[in-house]
Amino acid sequence: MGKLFAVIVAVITAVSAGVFIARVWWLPPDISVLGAGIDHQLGETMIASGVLFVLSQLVLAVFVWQYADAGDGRAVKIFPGGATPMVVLATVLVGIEILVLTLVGTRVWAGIFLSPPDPNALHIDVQAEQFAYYFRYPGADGKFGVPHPELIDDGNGNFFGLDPANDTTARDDIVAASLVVPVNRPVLLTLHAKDVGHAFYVPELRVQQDFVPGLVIPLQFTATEVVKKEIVCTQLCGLGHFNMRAYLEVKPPDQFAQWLTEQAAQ
Amino acid sequence: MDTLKLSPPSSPARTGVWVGIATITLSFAAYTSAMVVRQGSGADWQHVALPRILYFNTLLLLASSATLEAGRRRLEVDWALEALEGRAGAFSGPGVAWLSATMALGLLFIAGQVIAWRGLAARGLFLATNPASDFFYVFTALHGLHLLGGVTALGYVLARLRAASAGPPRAALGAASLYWHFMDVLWLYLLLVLATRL
Amino acid sequence: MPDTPAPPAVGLRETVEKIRVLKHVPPTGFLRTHVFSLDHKVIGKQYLDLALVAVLTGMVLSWLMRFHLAYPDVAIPGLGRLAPTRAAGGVMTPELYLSLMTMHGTIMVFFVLTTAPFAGFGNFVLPIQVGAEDMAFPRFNMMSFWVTLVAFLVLLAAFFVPDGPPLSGWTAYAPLSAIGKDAGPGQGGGQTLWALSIAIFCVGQLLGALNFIATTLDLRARGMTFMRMPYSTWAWFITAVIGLIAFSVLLPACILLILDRVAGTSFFIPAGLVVSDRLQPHSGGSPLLWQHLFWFFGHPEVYIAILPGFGIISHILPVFARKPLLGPKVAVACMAAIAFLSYTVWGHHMFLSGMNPLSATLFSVPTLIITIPATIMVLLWIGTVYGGRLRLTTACLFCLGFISVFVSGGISGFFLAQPSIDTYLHGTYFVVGHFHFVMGVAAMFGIFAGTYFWFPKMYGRMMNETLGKIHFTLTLIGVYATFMPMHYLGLAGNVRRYSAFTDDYMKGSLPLHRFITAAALFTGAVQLIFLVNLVWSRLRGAKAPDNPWQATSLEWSVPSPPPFDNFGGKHPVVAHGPDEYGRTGPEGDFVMQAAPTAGGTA
Amino acid sequence: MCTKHVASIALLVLATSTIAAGPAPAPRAGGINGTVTFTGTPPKMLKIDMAKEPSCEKQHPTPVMTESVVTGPGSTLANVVVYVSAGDQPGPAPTETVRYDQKGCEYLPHVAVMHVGQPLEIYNDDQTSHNIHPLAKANPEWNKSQPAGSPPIKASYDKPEFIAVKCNVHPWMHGYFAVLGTAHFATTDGNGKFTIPDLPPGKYTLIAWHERFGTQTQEVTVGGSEAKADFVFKALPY
Repeated sequence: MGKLFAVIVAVITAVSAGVFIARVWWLPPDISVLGAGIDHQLGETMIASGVLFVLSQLVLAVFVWQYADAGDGRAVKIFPGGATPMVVLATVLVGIEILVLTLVGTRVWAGIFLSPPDPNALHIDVQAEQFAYYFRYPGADGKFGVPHPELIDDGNGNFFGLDPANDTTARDDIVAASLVVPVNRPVLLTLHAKDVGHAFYVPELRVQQDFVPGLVIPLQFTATEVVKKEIVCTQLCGLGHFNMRAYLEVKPPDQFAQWLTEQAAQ
Repeated sequence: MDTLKLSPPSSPARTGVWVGIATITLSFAAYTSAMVVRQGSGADWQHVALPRILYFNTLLLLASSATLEAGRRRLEVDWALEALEGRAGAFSGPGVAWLSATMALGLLFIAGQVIAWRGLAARGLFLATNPASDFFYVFTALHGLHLLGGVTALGYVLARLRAASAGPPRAALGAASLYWHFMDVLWLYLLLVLATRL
Repeated sequence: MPDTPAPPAVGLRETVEKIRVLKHVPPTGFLRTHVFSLDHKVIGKQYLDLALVAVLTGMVLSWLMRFHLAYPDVAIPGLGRLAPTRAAGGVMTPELYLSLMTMHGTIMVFFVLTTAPFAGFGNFVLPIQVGAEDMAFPRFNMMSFWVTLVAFLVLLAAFFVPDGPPLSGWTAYAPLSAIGKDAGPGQGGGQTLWALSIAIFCVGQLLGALNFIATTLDLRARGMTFMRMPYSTWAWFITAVIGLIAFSVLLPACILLILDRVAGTSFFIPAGLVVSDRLQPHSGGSPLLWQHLFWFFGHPEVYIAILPGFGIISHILPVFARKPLLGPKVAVACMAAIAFLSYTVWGHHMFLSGMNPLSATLFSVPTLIITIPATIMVLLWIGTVYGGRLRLTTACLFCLGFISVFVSGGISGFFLAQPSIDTYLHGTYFVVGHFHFVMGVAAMFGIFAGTYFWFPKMYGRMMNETLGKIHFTLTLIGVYATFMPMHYLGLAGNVRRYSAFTDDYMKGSLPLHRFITAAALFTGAVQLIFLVNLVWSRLRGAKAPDNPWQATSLEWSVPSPPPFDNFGGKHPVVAHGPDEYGRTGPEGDFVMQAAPTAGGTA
Repeated sequence: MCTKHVASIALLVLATSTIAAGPAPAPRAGGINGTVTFTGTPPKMLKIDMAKEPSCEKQHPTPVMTESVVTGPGSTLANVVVYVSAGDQPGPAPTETVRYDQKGCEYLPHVAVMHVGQPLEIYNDDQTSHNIHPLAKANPEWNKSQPAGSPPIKASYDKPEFIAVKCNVHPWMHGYFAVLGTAHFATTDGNGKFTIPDLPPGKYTLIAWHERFGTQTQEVTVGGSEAKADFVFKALPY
């Protein structure tokens, strides 16, 4: 039984690790400026924890194989040095790993969430609702109209509750169902939810951020490739959660400008 | 180690009450932090003037602790005498009276709290009227419930006194009074919070 | 805590005990003996039976979910009749899927992973292990179980309200959980019942924790110093402390949630929300307040589920390795450290909740640090295996399996503990795989180990070892096949809590989801072997001796099953540590804790 | 008598269910017909952006517009429900089922008119999952999702009410159930024309309801021949 256990654990370990190493399933290609840092961080962690995983599983397997009772009544052996080497090993090994990961990781994290908004970033206002996203561009005047929840009227396309009758800044706001951005230009999103909690997740951008009702949460990214990718919700928001998505369209600057004017036309 | 000093403290009843006190403290800490967060999160906080009667109720509660202590002292003496004269405990004497008085004061306090609620309601302040009144009702109601638990405990002690079977209910009385005094302290804390934050 | 002899006061102690013995006469009549029993052993079994019912329910729910994920358009026979409005024609609607998911999570976390390892085994074993006749407060103990049962029934009632069970997940994030029926089907009566059930559950567990703590502190037999307590008792004691804090905070949270739902208050609901075209009559509440209160409970809850496992493994492994646990003091210290740290890390569930990014780092560091004591525990177990004479009984195998899956689950925590990686993995199946391994499977392995180990003591009969070993082998393979691939999905950005993968970039995950479903159904089917073994052994199993495993702790020095007052009116005196193995004693290579001969202590 | 009602209603239901711009049924003796128009500037209808749901988007070569105010030539107003609010004899509920379709992430018809207690069947003709959420107040409210290919949802309402219908999965989808206590009703077509046929002579109160502009009331006397009733709504741009 001991040998069987050892073999099973060894096989499981080999297969599990193998799939990771072979990258059968892996992150989609990164299309953002900050993605590289995250991927690097993830790779480092993968190696460090992968080694720990394989080692501990194999050691366990070997010990069980070796020390399964043969009924020979041999005397038991205490691990050389007792618990001390274990404590030292764990503390030093894991401690160093933690230190490294935290130092590196914090820099990456800061890059995403702590860096001040880029002055020439394109500001887009994002509203999440059951079960769709709507994106608002300030229009010619560069100003967003003030949203009034009581004026929200999906049936008439007034998703943000704008008041064009009285609020001149609202009249030229452009509202789209897709997030269209120019390539290689920093984008600043301000996320706010209309009803319940939602999230903004684009795996290729390596960004994910919750919408929290009552808060306006800034989020920055810079897309580096002309692509069309999916934006999906990762915060349980109700029956349509699985179907809550929008598309991210990264366009060359000129095509973006053209798109914007087309939108403004209507 | 001194055995006598250890006897009541190491009784499970007393430990249990201490653990209970920890629990109640923690949950009220949670409510308090919720209150602080809630005050910061919305601009809709409206000050609520506390009903005067709360202060009178506070006096009642403090008095009840005094009567309880008086009763406990008295009973300890009685039990000591009984032990000396080797007779079974009789369910009588001022000790019992003090305890009954304590229960009465506790119930009076709760009645007073109810009057305070009606006062607020008369001012149009209900549970959901504004966050401040939310917390007023939540705090007072929960404290009242816990105090009823204390009343029940004292009732249990009195019952044990009447039965007088398995010896004097020392541990039970000790635990009950510890809990009762904690209810006092908790109320003073809540009153402070309500008076300053609301 | 200081290593002081617990029962100092002899004279008074005797009287106290006399009183307890007087009060502690066995009940007569079926009801008092088997139903409304004050006996911790009966209550422990009741908890375990409740957990068994709950785990079967939760497992069936997960099968339905998994099947739907693999074949979203295929009708499930009979489902149409069970849920005519939510599964017309047998094909599950998204809301039904989410409801099943919510109920699966709630049932498993609260009514299985909290009841079985802590309230179940703890109730049965702890008082005997410390040498007490019963828990400190038998009435509270009985209440604890019945209150928990009521909570379970209230939760199940959500299945039968017209609107159906809630769909906001076991974390019930506000405002989705606080708004009411506008938020979707199941968010009406069902969600209220959920909140009510959890509130009641908290009360039950607080009563339990109270008992565990008081019993451990006050009712230890003479000579049962803290360092002579078995690791399982240590773990249950520490778990009780965690539980006391955690449930004292969850209870208020649930009460406030109920008030928001039924009384129109605004604790968790901010102003200006428009749900289903309706402007909500709330203002000023804070959804993050719920998240903070919930996770302040929620993360320690993970350790409420797993720490008893730690204790059970640390207790059982030496028995079958026939040698003491490596570093007893270290093990206890680690468990205490984990308990403490578990209260400093709740924010790591909220890295993406719009909390201050700086505090994310502050929550990340303790989360990573908590892996140090966890790693030490693992190394101690592996080091205990080293040089042992491993008797590979089923209980022992599940201990070894526990180590393996705990390592697998724990290591994926490295990724999620770092905000910068969590920002990619947060809402994906990586998380699902992680917590199923570490708090689902690992905790279950602890429960299995405990069951195979203590069953003889509980029912006086042995379980079938052959069936047990088959059960273990297939289960080990099954759980890895089920939960390891979820990590691959997560890396590929596959999002959790979806009832179907319609999105283009997720369609590719379907084959792997089918594999996982097959593995899950297989693993579930394997548990039938366990059920058969359980029932058969209970009725027909070989009669169990008092100490079938040649173990040392007190529960093995009393008959199987133990008498009502555990020690037959005697009061054991403890002279030895919990794992005196690998040395020559009167009955073999071990010395019982209660063995009269004074000897060295562990 | 009753059968005639039934026939005419069936016809109307058919007409409404396809927003028929075609000719309304030939006016019979004792019917009321008329035209609904508006004064002022109606709000500009916006293009609906269905980018979220490609399977629906590709069904519409020309972009779909919002339908809260649908106007016809000569500032006529479509989707106005005109019904007899007083003066007629209450009849039994028709047994024909009213069909309500979700097609290309649109509601067809935009306004479904039904008699109290009349059976209603809601179909999902799309490749995606919808949820139907009629925001009823007087009647019991429900909210069910309907995955692609699942059977029609059956329903009916017991109290007269104008019920807004929405799909949370596709927020732009908005329609109405007009539940009436009378069998005498009509919906204006693309040219703002309506015909309520087959009314016994008498004095009637007629109400015209529009989802955006509210209601208009007028008294009509039906003699032996065709009675006329025109309504004029006041339109505001915002």
